[in-house]
Amino acid sequence: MMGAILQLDGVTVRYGRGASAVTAVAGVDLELPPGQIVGLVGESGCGKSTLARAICGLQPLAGGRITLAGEPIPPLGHRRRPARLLRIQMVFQNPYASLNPRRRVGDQIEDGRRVATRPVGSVSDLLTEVEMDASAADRFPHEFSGGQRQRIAIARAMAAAPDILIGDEPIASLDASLQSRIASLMRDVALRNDASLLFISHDLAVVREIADTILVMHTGHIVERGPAERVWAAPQDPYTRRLLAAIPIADGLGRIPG
Amino acid sequence: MSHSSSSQHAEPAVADALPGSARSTRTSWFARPVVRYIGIRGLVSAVLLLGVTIVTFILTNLVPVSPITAALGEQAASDPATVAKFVHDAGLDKPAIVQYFVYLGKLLHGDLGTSIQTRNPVTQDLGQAFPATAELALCVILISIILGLGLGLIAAVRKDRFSDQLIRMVSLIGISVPTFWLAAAIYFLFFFVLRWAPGSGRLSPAATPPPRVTGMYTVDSLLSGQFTTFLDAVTHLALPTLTLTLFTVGMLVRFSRTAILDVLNQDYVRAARAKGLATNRVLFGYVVRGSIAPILTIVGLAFGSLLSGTVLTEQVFAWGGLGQYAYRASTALDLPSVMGVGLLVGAIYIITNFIIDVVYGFVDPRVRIG
Amino acid sequence: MTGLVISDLRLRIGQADILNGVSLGILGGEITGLAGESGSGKTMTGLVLCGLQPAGAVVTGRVEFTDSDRSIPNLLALQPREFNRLRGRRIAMVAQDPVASLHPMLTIGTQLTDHVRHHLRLSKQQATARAVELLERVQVPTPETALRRYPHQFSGGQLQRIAIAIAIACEPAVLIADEPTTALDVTVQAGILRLLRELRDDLGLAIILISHDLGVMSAIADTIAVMRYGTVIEQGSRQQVIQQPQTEYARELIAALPQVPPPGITTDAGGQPHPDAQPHPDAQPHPGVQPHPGNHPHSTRTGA
Amino acid sequence: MTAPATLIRRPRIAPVWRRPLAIVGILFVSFWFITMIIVPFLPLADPLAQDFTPLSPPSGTHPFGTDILGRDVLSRTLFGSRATLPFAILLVIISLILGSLVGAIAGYFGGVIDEIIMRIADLVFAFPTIVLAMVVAAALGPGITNAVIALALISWPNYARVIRSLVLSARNQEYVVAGRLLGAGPLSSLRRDILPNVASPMLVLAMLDLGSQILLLSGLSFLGLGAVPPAAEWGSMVGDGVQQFSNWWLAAFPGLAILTVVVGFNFIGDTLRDSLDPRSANAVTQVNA
Repeated sequence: MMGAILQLDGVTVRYGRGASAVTAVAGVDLELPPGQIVGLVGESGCGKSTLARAICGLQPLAGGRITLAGEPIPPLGHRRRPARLLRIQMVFQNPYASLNPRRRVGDQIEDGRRVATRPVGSVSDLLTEVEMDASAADRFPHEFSGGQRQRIAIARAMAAAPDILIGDEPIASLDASLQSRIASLMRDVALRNDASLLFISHDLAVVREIADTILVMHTGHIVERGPAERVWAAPQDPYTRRLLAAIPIADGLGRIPG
Repeated sequence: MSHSSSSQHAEPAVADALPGSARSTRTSWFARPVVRYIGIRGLVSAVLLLGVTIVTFILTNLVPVSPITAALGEQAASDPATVAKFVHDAGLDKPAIVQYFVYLGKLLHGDLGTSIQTRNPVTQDLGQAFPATAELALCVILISIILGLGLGLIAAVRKDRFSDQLIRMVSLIGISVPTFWLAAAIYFLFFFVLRWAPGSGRLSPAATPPPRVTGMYTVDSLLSGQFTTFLDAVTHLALPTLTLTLFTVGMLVRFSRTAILDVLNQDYVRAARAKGLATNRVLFGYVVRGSIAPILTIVGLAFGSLLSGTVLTEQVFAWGGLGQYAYRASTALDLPSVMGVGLLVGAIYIITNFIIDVVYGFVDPRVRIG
Repeated sequence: MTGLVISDLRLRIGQADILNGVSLGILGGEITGLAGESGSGKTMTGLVLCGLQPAGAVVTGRVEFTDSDRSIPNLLALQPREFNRLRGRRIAMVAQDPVASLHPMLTIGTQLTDHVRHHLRLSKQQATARAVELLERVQVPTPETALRRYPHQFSGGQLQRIAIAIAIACEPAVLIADEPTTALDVTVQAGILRLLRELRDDLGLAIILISHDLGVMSAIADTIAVMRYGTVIEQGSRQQVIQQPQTEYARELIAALPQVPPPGITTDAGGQPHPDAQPHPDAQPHPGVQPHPGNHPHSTRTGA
Repeated sequence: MTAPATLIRRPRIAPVWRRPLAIVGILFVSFWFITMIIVPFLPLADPLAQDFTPLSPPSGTHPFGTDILGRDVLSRTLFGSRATLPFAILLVIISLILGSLVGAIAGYFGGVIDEIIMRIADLVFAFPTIVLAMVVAAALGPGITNAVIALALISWPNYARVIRSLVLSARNQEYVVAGRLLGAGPLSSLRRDILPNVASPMLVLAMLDLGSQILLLSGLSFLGLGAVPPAAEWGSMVGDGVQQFSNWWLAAFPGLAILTVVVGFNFIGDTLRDSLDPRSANAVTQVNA
């Protein structure tokens, strides 16, 4: 089933008004074709989380357009989110805040299934798909570790059978060994369910392992874009080079990167 | 009477704000962040003051006993002609907005109407009564701050140990005591039974008040060197101060304990300890310095509840201040006086909180330098 | 030789066992890496060495501290007042989040000199002079004006440098750095790591580097101890632990990280590309990253 | 090696409820609640009957003595619980519902509504409480109903401000945003995600506020603006008793009644906050060293 294409043209977002206004996102173009995994990399404060929130309609635009399958995405007001936009779902950074502490895991995944536009597996199917035991459905979030909670959050997002899954720094709060496992889990789950994935992170090394194309963002602009291997091996932009050089390498040779 | 601190707007977390850069150029004084901060706080306080007048205006007109019968008396009120003339003269036929501005105009000229009880203009009564309450309130707030913050600090530092439990229990009892009953109990015990303190009033009946400078007997007697009067005034201050201090300290201890506990958990306190500084330096140099903002807010709140307390206790000590005036006014349903006290006490409270905001502006470098 | 010897360190809070017998040697002039994930007890170990473990924690075991002029058999047996004299003077700490560990209402000058004057009995002028010298040492620009400024007027990287200056102000023997680069932007981390290595060489400091990131360990740690569930499960030189990890857990940790840097990226080891990096077909020749200007010729101590 | 410490099952009665503070609090409050319910069935004199020798000090027949009109102070004090407690509880419920509704709307929808509501609340906070209560009650005229209306008018802003800040911070929580992205409307988002996580702090506020409302109600009666004679109400009884010091028992016993019930509520409120406060010592959760 053909997914929908997400298109960003000259997207601009500003915080605050008048003299104190801060331009978090300055004219970003981005394309997320169906079935593609796009990595968006940048340091804190570069505007990547703001961009993610703008795509979900959580952040009003100061300029530019975001369209899903050609139709513009309005900001999410106080009313219920329009059905066609339910095809964009998000996984958040902090696993300890992305699940309602007072509701069972199964009920929260059911929230997603209720709005699914395409046939989707049962709660236990979804849990198994994110490598969790089906019995987790009857338990409460505080009984799980950070990694497990993030898997549950992925299951909840996929329960809505989205065409587009956005990961807003989904691995930043996890332990190093878990980070690449959860990142590749998101990639596999998205591909298996015909969803495209926009994976946002400050960790270029992990993004490189899962993304087809990589965009590097700095102070609100996209400074580099290209196939993952090319950006990794032959960065054009000096900032990308600095980012790459700063990655600590576990080779035991006692050399400080950068 | 417990209030949480004044509301701070939760600005949208600017997660992606660009990192701040060090600012070097000297800016002219009016553009300095602290002046802008005080300006805004000043504006808010002015609007609040206006709001207070609106509240009292609405309440005066809400009176079930219509002002007409009150002014003309039952019999005359039945004659439509006199009523129409009175309504016209008093401008009661004009729209509410106009009546309000007339009311505001009178306020600005210090005309708060006439007290039904004393037949004097309310402003004159308030002017007469204000210094007595001011003297008592200042005395109480000074003692309460020292005691309250001191005990709050001890309770926070020795969290869950015996002294903390004791301080918390006593302060909880402190805020649970009905102040109007406490005043009577203290007066009965220390004057009536034990004779440790002199009777009611601000001076012994025989003593003559010192030449009026501030209207506060303790200050005026010191200024004019009359030490016997000073001593007399201080001993008379003892019981009302004790009454109000118990309640105010109870409140200050509870709030400051929580505020200091929060600061004690901050990283910069642990960092200070990691530097091997002496405990006192860590406590007063870092912990107290770090909790100044919430403590200033707490002092503002405590001052507010202290003003409330005077209304319920001055009568017992025949203190002759705003509190007693308010007590007599409310028991006799003397509305102009009640409104007058409401306005004045409201204004005092707003101005005090404004002063506290200004002090905070200078204390916190993030506001002063921005 | 200055340093610490930790033997069978245990710590319990309520019913929870946080440290279950940590044994570790820390030598002067060396960076000892303490690696482990959250809940492994690495941070608590650092806190115990500073005597800053939470109140009510039951601590057993021995920590022997030797310095150029004295030797203390067991820090844990010291009275609070005695330990306090060592804190900041002989054993110093740098916390993870520089923004949170500097008092927002005190100037950098005050926070840089108050403990120096307390420990070394210096006058205000002497302490201020020393403060300027320290800020220069940690490459903070315009030190004189910086002393009068407040923390909110500096960037994260500069604040961490100031925090390090505060820590080394009394020339301690041991510096405990708890995740010193985690809260900083990637591009700023390298500078802090380089500064720590310089301090090890110039001051002969015994540095305990606590971090979950084995990449950081691989960059500057001389020896690495991997912790899990409150004990040290593997210990050895940097090459040994990273290149031939003994335990399954250590292997798993290392496998999760990139072993090979991006091709064409040089490190501060003389500017030549990494030996086993394959250049990408359409990589244009571009000037390698010049070694950091302030860098000393590679000291012979650690065979590169 | 033991696994990392996980959640320790909470003991049956949390230790915080076994502290002396809590026990005393529960004792006082239950005493007055039981009194409030059973007092009409107790073998007591009619609180309004003036058929005893006036101003007789406490004695065997009249343990609390009699007042100036010859009424039995003991029965009036016990009956006083019926004049204060129900109204205080009513007041807290009204303020809690009104305040929560207004506060949740202000916090959730923000913008102009939030500004207006918060400015009104600031206006009410601009007055010291009893002074505003006095002004409003005087305007409405004395009587317990007017006093309750006056107090309700000035109490809801406290709840509104607390719940507004709780809702504001809850609204930005990721699980609430996730719920909205999954198509939850404002009502279900408030009902399912926000309010359940905001309920416990409000419960603590209500319990602590009960004590304050009793003090305010009896304070107004003391000022002659609450219960009007001949009602048996603690505040007005103290008000009468304060006039003559020699008959100490007139003011002593109703005052003690107020003190004990308010202390009771405050002790319970304080314990409640400790048991819900994550930082408190005994709520051992996953220890992250």
